[in-house]
Amino acid sequence: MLAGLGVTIRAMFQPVVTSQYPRQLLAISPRFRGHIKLLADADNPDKNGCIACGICVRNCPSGSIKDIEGEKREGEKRKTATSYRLDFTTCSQCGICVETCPSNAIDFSADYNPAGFKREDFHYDLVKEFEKRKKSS
Amino acid sequence: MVEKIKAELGAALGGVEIRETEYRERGYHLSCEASPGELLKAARFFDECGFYLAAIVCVDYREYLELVYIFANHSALCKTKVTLKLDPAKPAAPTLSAIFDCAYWHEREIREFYGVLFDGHPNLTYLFLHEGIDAYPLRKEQVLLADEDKKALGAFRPEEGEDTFFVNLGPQHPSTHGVLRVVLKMDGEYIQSAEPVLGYLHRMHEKMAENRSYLQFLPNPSRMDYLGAMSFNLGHVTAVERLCGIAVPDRANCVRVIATELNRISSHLLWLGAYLADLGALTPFLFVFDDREQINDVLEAVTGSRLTYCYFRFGGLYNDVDEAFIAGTKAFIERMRGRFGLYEKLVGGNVIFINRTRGIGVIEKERARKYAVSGPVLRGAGIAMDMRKAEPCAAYSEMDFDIPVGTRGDALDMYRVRVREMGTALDIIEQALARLPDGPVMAEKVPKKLKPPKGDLYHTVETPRGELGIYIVSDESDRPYRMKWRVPSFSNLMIFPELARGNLLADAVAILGSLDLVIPEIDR
Amino acid sequence: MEKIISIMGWETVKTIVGLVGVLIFVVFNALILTWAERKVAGHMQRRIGPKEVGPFGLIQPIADAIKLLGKEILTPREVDRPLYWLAPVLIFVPVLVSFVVIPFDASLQVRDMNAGILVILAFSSLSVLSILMAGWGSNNKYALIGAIRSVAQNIAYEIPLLLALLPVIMMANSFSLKAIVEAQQGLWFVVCQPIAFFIYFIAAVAETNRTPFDLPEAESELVAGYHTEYSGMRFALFFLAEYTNIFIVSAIAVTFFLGGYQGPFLPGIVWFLLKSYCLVFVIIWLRWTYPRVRFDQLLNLSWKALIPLAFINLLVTGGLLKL
Amino acid sequence: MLDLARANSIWPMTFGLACCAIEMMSTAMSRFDLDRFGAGVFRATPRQADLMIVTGTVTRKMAPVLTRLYEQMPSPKWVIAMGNCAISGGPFVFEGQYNVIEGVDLLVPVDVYVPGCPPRPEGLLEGFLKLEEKITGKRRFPGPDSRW
Repeated sequence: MLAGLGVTIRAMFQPVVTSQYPRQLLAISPRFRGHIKLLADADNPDKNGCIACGICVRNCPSGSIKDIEGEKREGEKRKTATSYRLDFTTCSQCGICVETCPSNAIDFSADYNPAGFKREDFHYDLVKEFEKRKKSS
Repeated sequence: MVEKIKAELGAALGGVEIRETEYRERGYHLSCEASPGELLKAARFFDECGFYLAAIVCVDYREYLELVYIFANHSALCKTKVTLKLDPAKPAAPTLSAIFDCAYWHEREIREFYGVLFDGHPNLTYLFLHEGIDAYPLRKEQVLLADEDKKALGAFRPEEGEDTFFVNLGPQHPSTHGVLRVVLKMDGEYIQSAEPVLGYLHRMHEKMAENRSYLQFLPNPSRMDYLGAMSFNLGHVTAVERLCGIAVPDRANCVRVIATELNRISSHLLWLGAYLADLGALTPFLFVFDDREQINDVLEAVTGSRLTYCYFRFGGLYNDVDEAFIAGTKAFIERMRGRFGLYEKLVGGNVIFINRTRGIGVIEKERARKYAVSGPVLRGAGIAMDMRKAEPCAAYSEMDFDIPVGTRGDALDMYRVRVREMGTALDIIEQALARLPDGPVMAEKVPKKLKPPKGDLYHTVETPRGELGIYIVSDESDRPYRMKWRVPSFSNLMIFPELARGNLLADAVAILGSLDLVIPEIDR
Repeated sequence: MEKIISIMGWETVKTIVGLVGVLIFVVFNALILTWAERKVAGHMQRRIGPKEVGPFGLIQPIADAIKLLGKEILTPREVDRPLYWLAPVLIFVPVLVSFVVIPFDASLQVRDMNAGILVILAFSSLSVLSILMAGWGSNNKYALIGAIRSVAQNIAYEIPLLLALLPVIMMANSFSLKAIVEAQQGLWFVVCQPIAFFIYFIAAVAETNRTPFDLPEAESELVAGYHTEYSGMRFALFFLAEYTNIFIVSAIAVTFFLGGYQGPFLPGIVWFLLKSYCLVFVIIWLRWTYPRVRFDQLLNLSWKALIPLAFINLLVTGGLLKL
Repeated sequence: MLDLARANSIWPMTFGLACCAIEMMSTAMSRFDLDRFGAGVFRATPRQADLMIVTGTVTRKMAPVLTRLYEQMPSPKWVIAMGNCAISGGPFVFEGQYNVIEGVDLLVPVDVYVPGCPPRPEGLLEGFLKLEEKITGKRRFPGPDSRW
């Protein structure tokens, strides 16, 4: 009986283990699986690496990836995506798309704390987001 | 054992052909096809031999429905599959609920999902589903429910007597850890009868499995049992690997063991905290979460997720572990060993806790067998049965550990068994870390599209809650023809009404907690 | 001012001023205690507790109170209205009356009655009534079970509570709380009556429905017990009463066993509050350490252990005093 | 003033449905400590709660219960849809599905959406801050760092 009281009183004088989000942020593991993002092409960092093959669309368990369109620019062998829509609200973050991507164009983002006021906030167009990131960096 | 059962079963049934099957491919040793009368005979025979009814599966082959009964034994590895063919237009079968208590529940499930009528079953009413569903969900072709079927299924209505009243424990109730509803018929504070109502989180996993390729089903098992996500993940991948004959590299096998055991500890820890919260002590809940966060840190660094890991892939792992993982795991083992003393002081040695749990919800060995309970509940009842020993997958066969068992089968024993199991899990992790070989973590030749050969498989693994059985029927396509999940929580829940009867409301909460139920797993 | 005094008499004015003071103190005390409880609980669980609302989260209880005031006043459809409305008000009366007779300091006491402790005990039994009204009036099974549990529990623990206080009354030869404090000039009664103190403390925790005896509101069994159907301000009243009760039982314990306002150097009121809040801390500490006992065990503890023990203690005390 | 008090004293209801409930618990536990924002008082009864966190898949069998609980809460009340299942049915939406509600916003009005499967506790905390932002109209804490 008394031993239990001892445990709690000792705990009271031990330092807290709380990490105070949003004032303190935990280190997010580099392998953290958030929603996906498009990576730049290995040869040309200006464009995204997606070749609009649609393998991820077929493999996605919950049909979260939609409307992939691509165009073939002049002098290039393969298509480049112009539209890549991800409905993050049905995603289960399993990583099958990342694994099966033949051009290694998809990776997880470290966006660990999304929250919003609308469902539609989480329907991303990854190509647009890629362009935005390119501009800001 | 197998030879003996084959001969005796043959004699008991008289003239039915009993085939020996390749255990490594099929997961059972004997199989036979029976008529309704022979099925009853077989069930009685297995009952007398001390077998338990592991699962009843219904498979819709379009031309006929097939009921698959898996009988297994606690003491020796000998599994038998008995099948019964039914007419799809008017499926009917004899009930086994008088012989094996667990059949009562499995048959109710099959009644709802396939429309099979079980002659002599006392209560074929809605268990998972509800009036809003018009067709039998798991039939391959749409079969609508007739009006009289709906009426019969909806026949369960609680009626209050003069001195009794009903209390709904759930579906939104703090002690049910989710959305289990138990209708308690109360006489004052004493429980006269308890009737679980399930399906508040029925997410159609088995239906989804038939609609998806093996690969696409990967995220689902972790969502069935989110506390033992690794074990379910492990069960799924090892079952499919066994079906396809994929050999997994040693390193992957070892890591699988480490990850699964870490997850087991985290699951038991959460049980401990939630159980104490049920009993009214909140502080241990926060202490265990502190430990859990350490496990989460270690696992997240390698899997990328905190809860629904989805880490194992067919043929290996999602990605390799690094030195940081090994160091983190070692640090965690060190820390956890020191924490047991603290829990013992705070919980195990507390008079109030002991008084609340000793002699409560006692499960005898015989009753445990009839209800086919498994996992820590079974071991708490004193039967040393662990699928990690009985049917080892991954690298469990190379691990040396003992199986903690209880003596009285009450809630206190369940607590002790689980705490000691955390200790053995630490031992296993240490051994696995010590012999972690170098090498690849992914088998080399895993086809992009898995198309297992025709046939079926009953594969079991030990999850934190007990025996998980996966019954897969493959028709050579890239999707399973049928994938049945025999989940441990469902079996463990079945025994609850009997344990609760005649006890106080407070005890019912203590008993329900000691069974360690995860509701999405029951509802699937 | 003098006119008012002359019309109403000095005693009446003093009582009214005292009552207002008590009301303020009750609210203030509840605010402090909720904050302290959350903070203490937080640190026992190695987290911070309220922090972002005001410095050290000190504004937190005020925010809670304002929020509860601003909630919709909701009366469920099937309740027994008079009972449902009256219960939270009624639970407050005994709490206020109890404060009237507690001596905070040698001179700081609203009224020194010569039957002070009897007043407190008589009125504190009334709170059972309001809990029963709340449970019955809510027309909710959980609430009803909670109320019935509460009645059985309070009746069972009132007896050892009283029996534990009796030896002290015998030793002090008075029912007046002030006289009892004065009688402890040299030696605190806890030294010569440790068993009585122990019994009193357990019974007091049970009387206030705190863990490990919080069966009437056992969250995992009865959702929230007798106040399941209450929301907003009415719930706040129950909450307020609960925390005030904690303070009262601690204050009585201090008065009876720990020398009341007496102590060296510091003024009496400081000593009194210090001792009381120490006991409150112990009650909070118990709550965040122990699980809940079962109903039959709870009653067994009272009838089979505490009451006989208290009786023996009473007899021994009586015998020794006679000698 | 009232809004400020409300925003800083959001008492959630213990309403765990599925996987996300564990992460909701994690949020309330020592590591993340929801109580810092005054939101750690989990009430078991809807009558005393201000916020319903829908943590997990809502099935058709559960839907009437959920709406009833929502109606039992006294206003002002808020709803956070936590996790993809609560937002849209998540991974359990497929052709021919017969039991999952495709988004809890079809049943009750939702104030804040926290996507993820399951979301990290930081996500839920961010949801709380967003809710505070919605109630008071301004953000009191350092903004979320987006790490695309």
